[in-house]
Amino acid sequence: MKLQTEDLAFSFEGRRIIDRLSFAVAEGEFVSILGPSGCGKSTLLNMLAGILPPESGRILVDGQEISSFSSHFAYMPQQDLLFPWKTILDNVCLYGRLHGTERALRLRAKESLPVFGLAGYGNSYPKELSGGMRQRAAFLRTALCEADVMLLDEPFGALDVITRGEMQDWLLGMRARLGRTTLLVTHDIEEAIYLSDRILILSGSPAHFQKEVRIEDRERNREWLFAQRARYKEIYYFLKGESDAH
Amino acid sequence: MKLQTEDLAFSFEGRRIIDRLSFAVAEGEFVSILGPSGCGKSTLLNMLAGILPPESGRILVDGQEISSFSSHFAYMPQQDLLFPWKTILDNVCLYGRLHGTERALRLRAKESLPVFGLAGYGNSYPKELSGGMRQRAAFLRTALCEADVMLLDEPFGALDVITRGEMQDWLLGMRARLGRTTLLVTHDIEEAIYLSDRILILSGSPAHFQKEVRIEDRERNREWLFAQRARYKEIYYFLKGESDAH
Amino acid sequence: QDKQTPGGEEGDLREVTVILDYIVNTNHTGLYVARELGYYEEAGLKVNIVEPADGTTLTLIAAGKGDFGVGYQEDLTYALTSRDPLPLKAIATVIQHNTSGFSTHVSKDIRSVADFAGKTYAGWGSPAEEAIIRACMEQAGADFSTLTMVTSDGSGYNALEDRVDIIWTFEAWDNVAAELDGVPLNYMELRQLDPRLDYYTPILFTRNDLIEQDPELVRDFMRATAKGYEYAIENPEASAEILHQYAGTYSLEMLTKSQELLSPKYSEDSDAWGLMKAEVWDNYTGFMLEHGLIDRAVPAADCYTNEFLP
Amino acid sequence: MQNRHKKLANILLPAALMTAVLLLWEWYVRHFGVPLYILPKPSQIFETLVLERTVLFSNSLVTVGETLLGLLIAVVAGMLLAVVMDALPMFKTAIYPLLVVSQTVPVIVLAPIFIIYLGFGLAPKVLTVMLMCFFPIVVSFADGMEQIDPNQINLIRSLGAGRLQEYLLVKVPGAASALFSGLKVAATYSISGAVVGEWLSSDKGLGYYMLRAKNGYMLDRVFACVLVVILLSLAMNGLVRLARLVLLPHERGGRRQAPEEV
Amino acid sequence: MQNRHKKLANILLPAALMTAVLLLWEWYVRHFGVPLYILPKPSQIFETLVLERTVLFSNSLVTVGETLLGLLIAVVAGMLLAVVMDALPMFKTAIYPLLVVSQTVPVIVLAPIFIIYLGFGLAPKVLTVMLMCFFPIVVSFADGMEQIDPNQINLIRSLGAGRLQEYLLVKVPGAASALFSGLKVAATYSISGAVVGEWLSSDKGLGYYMLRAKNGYMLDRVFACVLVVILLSLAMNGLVRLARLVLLPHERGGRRQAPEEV
Ligand SMILES: Nc1ncnc2c1ncn2[C@@H]1O[C@H](COP(=O)(O)OP(=O)(O)OP(=O)(O)O)[C@@H](O)[C@H]1O
Ligand SMILES: Nc1ncnc2c1ncn2[C@@H]1O[C@H](COP(=O)(O)OP(=O)(O)OP(=O)(O)O)[C@@H](O)[C@H]1O
Ligand SMILES: [Mg+2]
Ligand SMILES: [Mg+2]
Repeated sequence: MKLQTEDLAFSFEGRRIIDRLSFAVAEGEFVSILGPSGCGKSTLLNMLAGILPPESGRILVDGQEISSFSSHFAYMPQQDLLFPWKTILDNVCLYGRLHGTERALRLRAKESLPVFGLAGYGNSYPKELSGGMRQRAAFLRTALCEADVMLLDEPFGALDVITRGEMQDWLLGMRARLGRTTLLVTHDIEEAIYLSDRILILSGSPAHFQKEVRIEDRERNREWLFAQRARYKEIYYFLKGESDAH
Repeated sequence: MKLQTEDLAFSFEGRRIIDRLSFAVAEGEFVSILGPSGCGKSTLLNMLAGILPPESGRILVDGQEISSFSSHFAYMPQQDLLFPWKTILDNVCLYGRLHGTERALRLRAKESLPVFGLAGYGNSYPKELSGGMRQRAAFLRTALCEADVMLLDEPFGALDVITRGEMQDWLLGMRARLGRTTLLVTHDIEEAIYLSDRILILSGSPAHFQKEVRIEDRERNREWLFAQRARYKEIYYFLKGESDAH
Repeated sequence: QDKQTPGGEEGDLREVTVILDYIVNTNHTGLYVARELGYYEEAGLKVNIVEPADGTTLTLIAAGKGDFGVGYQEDLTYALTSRDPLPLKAIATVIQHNTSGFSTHVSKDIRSVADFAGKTYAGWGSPAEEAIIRACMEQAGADFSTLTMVTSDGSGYNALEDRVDIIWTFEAWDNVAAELDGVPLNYMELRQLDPRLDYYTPILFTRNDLIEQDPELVRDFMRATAKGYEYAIENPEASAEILHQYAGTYSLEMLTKSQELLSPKYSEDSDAWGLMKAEVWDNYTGFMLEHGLIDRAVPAADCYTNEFLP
Repeated sequence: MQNRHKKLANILLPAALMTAVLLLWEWYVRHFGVPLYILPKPSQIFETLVLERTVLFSNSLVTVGETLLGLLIAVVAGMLLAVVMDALPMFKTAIYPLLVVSQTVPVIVLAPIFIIYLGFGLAPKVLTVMLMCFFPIVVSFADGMEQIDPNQINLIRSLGAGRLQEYLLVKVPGAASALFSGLKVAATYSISGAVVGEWLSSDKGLGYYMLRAKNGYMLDRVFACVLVVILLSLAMNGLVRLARLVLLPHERGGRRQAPEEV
Repeated sequence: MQNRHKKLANILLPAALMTAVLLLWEWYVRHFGVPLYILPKPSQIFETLVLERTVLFSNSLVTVGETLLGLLIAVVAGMLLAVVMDALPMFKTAIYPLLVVSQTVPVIVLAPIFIIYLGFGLAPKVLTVMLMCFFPIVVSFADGMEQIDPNQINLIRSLGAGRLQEYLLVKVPGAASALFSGLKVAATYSISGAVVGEWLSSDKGLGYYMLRAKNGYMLDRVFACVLVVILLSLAMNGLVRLARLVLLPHERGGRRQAPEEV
């Protein structure tokens, strides 16, 4: 297993948010985490990324326990969080800036800009880009980290339906190219079905994984997605049942 | 026709946003307007509500031309826009406050609170309510206007999937009770299908109506909605084609 | 409160306002004595005494915000020679001679103006100050350009030990306070340095239109005031006690000492309290003109009058 | 619990630092034998404060009276001007730079003019307070109204509100929070404003007391008076906070917006 | 186009109002024959300004020098203190109230102490400027850092940044905009700070010139000097705006955040 957690737990101000959370992700697997608002999805990613320390439990990568910041994870937060005072190129090369590899990274970044649909925007400031472009830049920043697990926290949450659909198509295309183990947090059932090998449903209070849906199909596109109604319904009603129970 | 527009046009800073926009809504009809972000949906509703003056063209209600603010319309904006310094009861009775009918309206409002799932919250301040409750309060404020056309601008845009689904279910249930002509602006294809008699697709620049989808079914529920994939696909691809074209 | 309308509840007393030059001190004793002992009331006056905003007394009297002011000859000369002269006239001098001078700390061993070279002087930023010191130093053959002139921080003689070397003091006030405080000072009286510098300080003055329209009021006021100063001359201790009621922040000891020094000086070398001489006005006006402090002379007759003194 | 701890820390920590500063100061003056006319000992200042308490108290009453009156006028006039500025954007563009410029004119130049036109009484001191408080009030209230979500105004218009109702129901209550921020700054400096006014011309009040004490080289009294000024300034600040709690009930217990407000 | 119109209005409207005020003032003085020693005519003030230009210019140089030095020190010290406050919340809690309190102590009380410890030269004036400018700089910068989106800090931490890099890469640049707002206020009042410092003790500079003019009943010169102070204050404000444009290129051409900034 690439990534494993054992009995993770976390509390905010004495309230237990996450409890006895154990799961495992295989090398190269794309796993989505679905769950109602406020259930603790971001908290979980923050613990993995080393931003929040777990209250108890362990996180293992390649079987080795890690604590605090580790270079195994590349984290992409809920908003794009590009720094408005840096150009796109400086933004996407932050990792290099922090780890003394800026020069090499800039070369790679310049090569990658067209792939991410940002050709010619390296010296622009974030405010000059559209929402989708900013999101792709944030994605590039994450992709340029020398890490083997990507943690994506609702990367498309702020986009409108069509742009969102386009970004999903694009990410689907990138999956093969990047080939990296990925953990995606999302609200959107369709998005989870479209992109993942496996969907974990996190809910309850304190939260833990309540359900798992495997999606084996390899050939995917929108047509395929529109055919997944049964899965969609299953998840929708499950979540609704969960939220009615509280 | 209850509501009719003739060749409406509008520009912001010299840029034509809306052009030659003509449509009609029958008494009691529920019409949704779908369109990509920034195409001018809110601008259209603002013209109807008398907030923005049309550059040219006419708006008719019951065959009579209206200009600026008219008491025919009850407008519900994109955010809940409850005033944080007023209690829920004061917020929902704003119309009465402005038209000297506050006392009568308060009685009606108190009766309506439970129907809108707000029993016991009349004297709370908005910040003490959840997002869904705030949205329902904003809805009640709109419903309490003595107007015959409701203008809803993405009323559920800020809510998460499940709460949004619940609000849609609730609004579907209310439709019969209110029986009012309604114009709903939304991003969400599913929502439009779920709630409307007719969907108008606004796009282009300058924007005008490009497509119309009629939905005749009267008996609706989530099961029915999940079966509307063909419609969903049709609209999705249409919008996508439109957005790719620009 | 600046109206001289007769009447009010207190019979037929006419109300007048006096604006001082500075906070209450022994220069003002006669005014307080006259008020306290009822001399003003006898003259049919009700007198309010106001302490001014820094350096605004002349302007306020000219603007009619008060009737009589306490000021300095030099300020009045400035006021009378400015582009738009202030309509004021001196009506008495409080002290016959200039009792101010330069003080230095004994430890600095500055014995004469000639020693001022290379030292620091702290004053109040009047152009005349600079001219006077320049004149004195040039007369003594010292190089004025080596003197640093700054405005005072307000700590008076206390500054003399370290921060500054020379300040301008009033013998009957600052020097008395310093003595009580145990600060030994060297004192150079200004009038000894140059007889032209024996100008009047302080003086009483009033507005020209008051003189024209109500000379009786001025006369009544001056009669009572002169009586107050006469009393102070005769009874230093008793008048210091009266002053103490109004200047409570100062010790009675200090006031008494100051009063004992000042009482004999009020009308030193003069027939009566308050009398002024044209020669004194002309001398100092000449000095100011010579040093470019004013750009025209003003005849003594325009500056003062003795006609209201009893 | 945690909240209460925080509140306690908000009082205890500054108090501790203050005590440390005072102790250091006391030690410095004692150790180097600094004379009174240069810097009094804190212990001496407190002693004087106690000895002079009645005089200081009666002078404080005068100063506080002037302050409250000046502040009240500044609030009323400032709010009115801000509303006019908001309603007439041209006027706002025209007057804003002049308001800023007016703040750079030294009070000392204005003092004689105040006295000439207003006399020696209460008026010039009240005006000094007003001048000091007016600017932050106008600016905070005008900016608060400008930053109101235009959608809220659209909403109330769509409900049929006129111009007056727009102000009464949205702009004024919506900018109240911003107004109170400006008011807090204004109130904190208002006492100093009155003191400066008294310093320039007066026969009572803390400014007058301080001027006399200073001219008598009684620095312990000067500092005791400064202490009173500081305490009164803090009290004015507290008064505004209290008024905010009473007048804006919906903000009570809410999250603090800017965590470290003045 | 529309934008350029707006910019023009931003200059023309205040200028028009200013002209109107000056004309009214001129008329008032002429019509009522207000004497010079109470209120000079604007025309006379401008005349004097031209006549005295060389003297005013050389005194301005002194004042501007003190101002720039004081402002520079205030910026450096203020930013450092703000960073320390941000890094140590306990320290911030402890010192914030003292900073506020320090603002209520009248300068006039502090001036003699400054002179005692710093002499009569440049230092006490620079310190007066610093004292005036320090507070808005510290407060705006500390608040700016406090209001930075914690997610931005989390992001940079997740990329492996340490404490120092957190400040260099996120907090300082993120709070730069807020810092400039405070700096603009500070710069506008900094000239007045230097003038007050000179007024209290000096032998050159605009404050000294003004004091002398006042003692000579030359109110036209006093007001001409006030005019110079105002112009220099506006110039300092402009200087900060310029520095902002140069140092924060990403904010250029963006929407104005608070439409009517000082
Ligand atoms: N800094 C904090 N202090 C206290 N409670 C917090 C804090 N951050 C989050 N919480 C609480 O922890 C819970 C989980 O928050 P989290 O952000 O992980 O939820 P989420 O599943 O990511 O929600 P969303 O889908 O809205 O992003 C929420 O109930 C929230 O109220
Ligand atoms: N106040 C304004 N000034 C200038 N342009 C504006 C203004 N308001 C809106 N616009 C422009 O008008 C166009 C239509 O805006 P509108 O808000 O009506 O779109 P919308 O369809 O409601 O978008 P959304 O789905 O994001 O709410 C947009 O391109 C927008 O940039
Ligand atoms: Mg989250
Ligand atoms: Mg919209």
